[in-house]
Amino acid sequence: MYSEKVMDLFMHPINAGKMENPDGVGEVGNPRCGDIMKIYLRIKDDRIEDVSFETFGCASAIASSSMVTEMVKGLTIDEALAISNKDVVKALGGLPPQKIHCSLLAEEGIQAAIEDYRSKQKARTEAKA
Amino acid sequence: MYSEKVMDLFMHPINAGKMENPDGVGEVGNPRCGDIMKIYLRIKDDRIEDVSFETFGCASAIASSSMVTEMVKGLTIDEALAISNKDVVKALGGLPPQKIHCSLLAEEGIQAAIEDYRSKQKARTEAKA
Amino acid sequence: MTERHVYLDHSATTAVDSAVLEAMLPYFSERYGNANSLHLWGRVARKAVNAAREQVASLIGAESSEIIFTGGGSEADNLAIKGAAFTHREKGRHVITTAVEHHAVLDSFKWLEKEGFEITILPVDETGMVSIPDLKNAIREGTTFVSMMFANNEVGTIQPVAEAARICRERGVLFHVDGVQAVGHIPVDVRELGFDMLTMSAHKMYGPKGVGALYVRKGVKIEPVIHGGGQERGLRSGTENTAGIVGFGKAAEIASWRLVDGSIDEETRLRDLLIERATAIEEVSLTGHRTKRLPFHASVCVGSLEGESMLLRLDAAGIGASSGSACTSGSLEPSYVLLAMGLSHEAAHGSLRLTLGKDTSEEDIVYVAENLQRIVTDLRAMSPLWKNRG
Amino acid sequence: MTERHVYLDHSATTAVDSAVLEAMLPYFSERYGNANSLHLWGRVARKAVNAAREQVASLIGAESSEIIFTGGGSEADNLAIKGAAFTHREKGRHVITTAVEHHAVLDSFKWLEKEGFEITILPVDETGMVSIPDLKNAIREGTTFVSMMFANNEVGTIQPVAEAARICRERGVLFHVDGVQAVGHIPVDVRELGFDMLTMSAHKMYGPKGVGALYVRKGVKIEPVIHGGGQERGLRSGTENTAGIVGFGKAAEIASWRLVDGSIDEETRLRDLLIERATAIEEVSLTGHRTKRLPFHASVCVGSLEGESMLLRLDAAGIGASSGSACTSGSLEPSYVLLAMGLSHEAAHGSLRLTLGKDTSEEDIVYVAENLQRIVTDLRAMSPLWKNRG
Ligand SMILES: Cc1ncc(COP(=O)(O)O)c(C=O)c1O
Ligand SMILES: Cc1ncc(COP(=O)(O)O)c(C=O)c1O
Repeated sequence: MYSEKVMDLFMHPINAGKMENPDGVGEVGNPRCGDIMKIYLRIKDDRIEDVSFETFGCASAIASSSMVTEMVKGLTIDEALAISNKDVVKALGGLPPQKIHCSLLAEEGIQAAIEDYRSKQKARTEAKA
Repeated sequence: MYSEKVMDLFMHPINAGKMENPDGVGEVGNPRCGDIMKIYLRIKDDRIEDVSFETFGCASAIASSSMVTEMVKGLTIDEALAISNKDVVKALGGLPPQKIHCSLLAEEGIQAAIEDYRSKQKARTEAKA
Repeated sequence: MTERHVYLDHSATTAVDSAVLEAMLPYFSERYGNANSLHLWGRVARKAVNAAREQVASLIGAESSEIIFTGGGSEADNLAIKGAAFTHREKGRHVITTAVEHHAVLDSFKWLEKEGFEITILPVDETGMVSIPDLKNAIREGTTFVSMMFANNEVGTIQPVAEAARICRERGVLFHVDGVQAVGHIPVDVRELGFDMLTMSAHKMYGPKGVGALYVRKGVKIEPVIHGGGQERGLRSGTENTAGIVGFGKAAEIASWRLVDGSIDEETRLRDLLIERATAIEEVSLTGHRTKRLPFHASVCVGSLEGESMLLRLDAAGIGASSGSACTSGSLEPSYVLLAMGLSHEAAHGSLRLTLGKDTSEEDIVYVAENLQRIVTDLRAMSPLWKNRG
Repeated sequence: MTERHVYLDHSATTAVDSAVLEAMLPYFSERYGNANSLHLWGRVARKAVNAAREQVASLIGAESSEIIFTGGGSEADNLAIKGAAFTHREKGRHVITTAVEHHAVLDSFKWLEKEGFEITILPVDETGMVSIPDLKNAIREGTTFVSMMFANNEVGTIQPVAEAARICRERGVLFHVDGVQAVGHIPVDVRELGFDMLTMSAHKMYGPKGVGALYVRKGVKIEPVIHGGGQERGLRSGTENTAGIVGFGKAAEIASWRLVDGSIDEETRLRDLLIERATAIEEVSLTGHRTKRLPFHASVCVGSLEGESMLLRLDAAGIGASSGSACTSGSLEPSYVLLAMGLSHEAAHGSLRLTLGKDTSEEDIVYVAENLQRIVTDLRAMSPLWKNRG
């Protein structure tokens, strides 16, 4: 059912766990549907220095989170925003049709975390100003 | 499905075959229904001296014919008329429910043959008279 | 003990091929998972079911997604007929079949009639063949569905299903074929033939009993007869019979080989030998079509005799055969198939069906022919119908 | 390779017992006759089918003439429900079932609704139990039929079927029980319990897949779902699956022994050990009734986790389990059974079912408990729901 890559990342997730004092946090999904993804970002000079995730969800949700965090690590914010769910699916070696929504959550999770970072930045800039 | 006795009489029927110049012949049944029994009687002094049958029909029809002929052999006409289909079924060690009608044909075959004998007798007596 | 045991009732059922049984064996006590389970046990079962679906699809030129496994041929017939009729009942309530279908088809039609459908039952000629003009005339406004068998189980006659399919397609009517007797025995390609649905049964082609399949062409909508967990694309709920399905798959694969390796020609030769020898007996005549018939199928009527008595005498000689006699069914009416072909009741009572299998040998045929000759003579010696002619 | 392979998904399906397989084997390639044939091959098959019918009847205290073999449990449910509802539709068109039935029952009811019946679905309490007063209140003028499961497949809860049967009898309403999970695992006597119909499935009790049975009490009239040749007293047409039926018979015979030889007590002990060990993990709670539950059935909800992820981690450790999580079914809604019991969506997503079998050992249970503890800890370490609590 799952590709080897998905199973590998599910069994041995990279970037799993909470991050202390992140610069941005995004949470997407809904426990009703059985999927929540939380993405933590550490950003320096507009570049993603570190990233981690916490996921409540199925194997593909966990693998998608892990994959997307690995993909955005080291990218600039704009580069990270350009990553789509299709890129995640591709990198995972495919997902079953009914699991595509997991990759969407991954894309949205990164976007939400970046948005959070930006709004915090804005607030900080405004506070400084 | 069939008792040993039925199978035995079906495989090795007693009294099978046409009789030359019988004193009475009865034919019952209907080819539409797949059952015809023809009973031949040789009668002397109101006693059945010899009897044979021809049957178009299933194993139980053949066994019933054979059994009933064996049962009436040597009996007086009145004794033969007293034999019912139940007696035939019993002597055969039972018949499957849907095959009971074969024993009825056997009873009726004997009756028809005796009737034929009697009407011939009557005709002969009347002719003599 | 008899000299030989010769099973000539392959239209009733066949023995499971040893290679088929071997393929099935691991799926009882070792690879026993439920194909719907996520874990290893389940995945192993799912893989096996999918592979079998490929094998069955490949035998009839279908895609594997078009194969719905069922609990037998009868069930597949019920699914096709009731499923199609109910799905399209808003479009129309007139459905058509033929007089010589299997009970699984005819009784499904009778049930539809009870549920408010109008049914037309096409007649057949003396060889058991449906007429294409009759079919053309029967289709009208409100006709949604036609069911016709590929080949008849009692007399072996092969119907003009390709022409029938063409007409149904032209008239926008769904066309279902009961292929239980044909599939695996003669080449069947659903795309070429243009069927919308095709019923198959594993145990008629050296697979296990209790598993069948319905081919449902992509795009054809039918509703299920067995509701539940949604297995088989929602068309046949229930835990998949993995071992049975694997067996069906293997049987289909083996059948594909047999269709091209010359086996059919040899079977046809032996069938013709048997027909020749049997009909050489006085007042024994072939039933069904002489050439448009299943390669393994010989059926005759024996004058002045009743079927059951012949069957049991043959049985005593170690020979397995069947008959359309009323006495074999417990009813008073002999085979409706033979009556529909215009045979008299009397003749129909004397029907005998001898159906060959892949392991039938020429010696078997000779043995059967000799025994048949002897038994017919013996039984006729006490038949009032036979003697009365003389 | 993992240390151990532990299959704890016996509610999904069981391995065919080796004695069952042994009993079945001759009926594939040697005694392969069609049970409807008159000849020796047919008689051998008929005898085997009859003997199996006796064995299955004997397991539930029925007469063998009251057993109808089908192509599985789902089919038997469909037959009972549609067969009874249609037969008695002139008398009334109101039918009753419960919210926690198997899809084979619920979807048959939904179909009846589509066909113009009125359906009532009884709620359950937090243990999954139906209330008898609810049933009493639901029966009214025009109610013909009630269907209730003996024991639930997802949470193992045993329903008050004896009381329900009594009420149905008093009110002149037919009572059908889906006994697929119960029969062979706990004592079931249809006479004592007063059932009119009872569904069974061989593969849930160490028999083969693809064969089930419906007990139909003498005198109860239902119509068939599969029409055709009239096998199984006209209630299930189709060539009998001899090997499968023989296997079911043998499985029933073996189950009868297991019900009295203390196996059930040992199974219950291991089940309780597993429940104890599992619920000792933080925020893991039992689902279903604590005591009125199947002796082999443990089911829990694991807080802050989703079922599929646990299943696949368990699978990687060689453990076969199941879950009512939406992700295991491909839908978005988690188990309707758990929701009907009042669980939140979130909790229902974290459900885990561990069902023991006759060969499950204490070592297996300990292995599973240890792995479960480890996996839950590992997965929670990355669950935002778990961490957010801390
Ligand atoms: C309670 C219940 N009823 C019915 C069924 C259906 O049985 P089968 O899979 O044999 O069709 C099952 C199992 O799948 C079940 O657990
Ligand atoms: C033409 C035809 N259709 C349908 C069936 C029914 O198949 P099954 O016995 O597998 O239910 C049979 C055989 O019994 C058949 O010969």
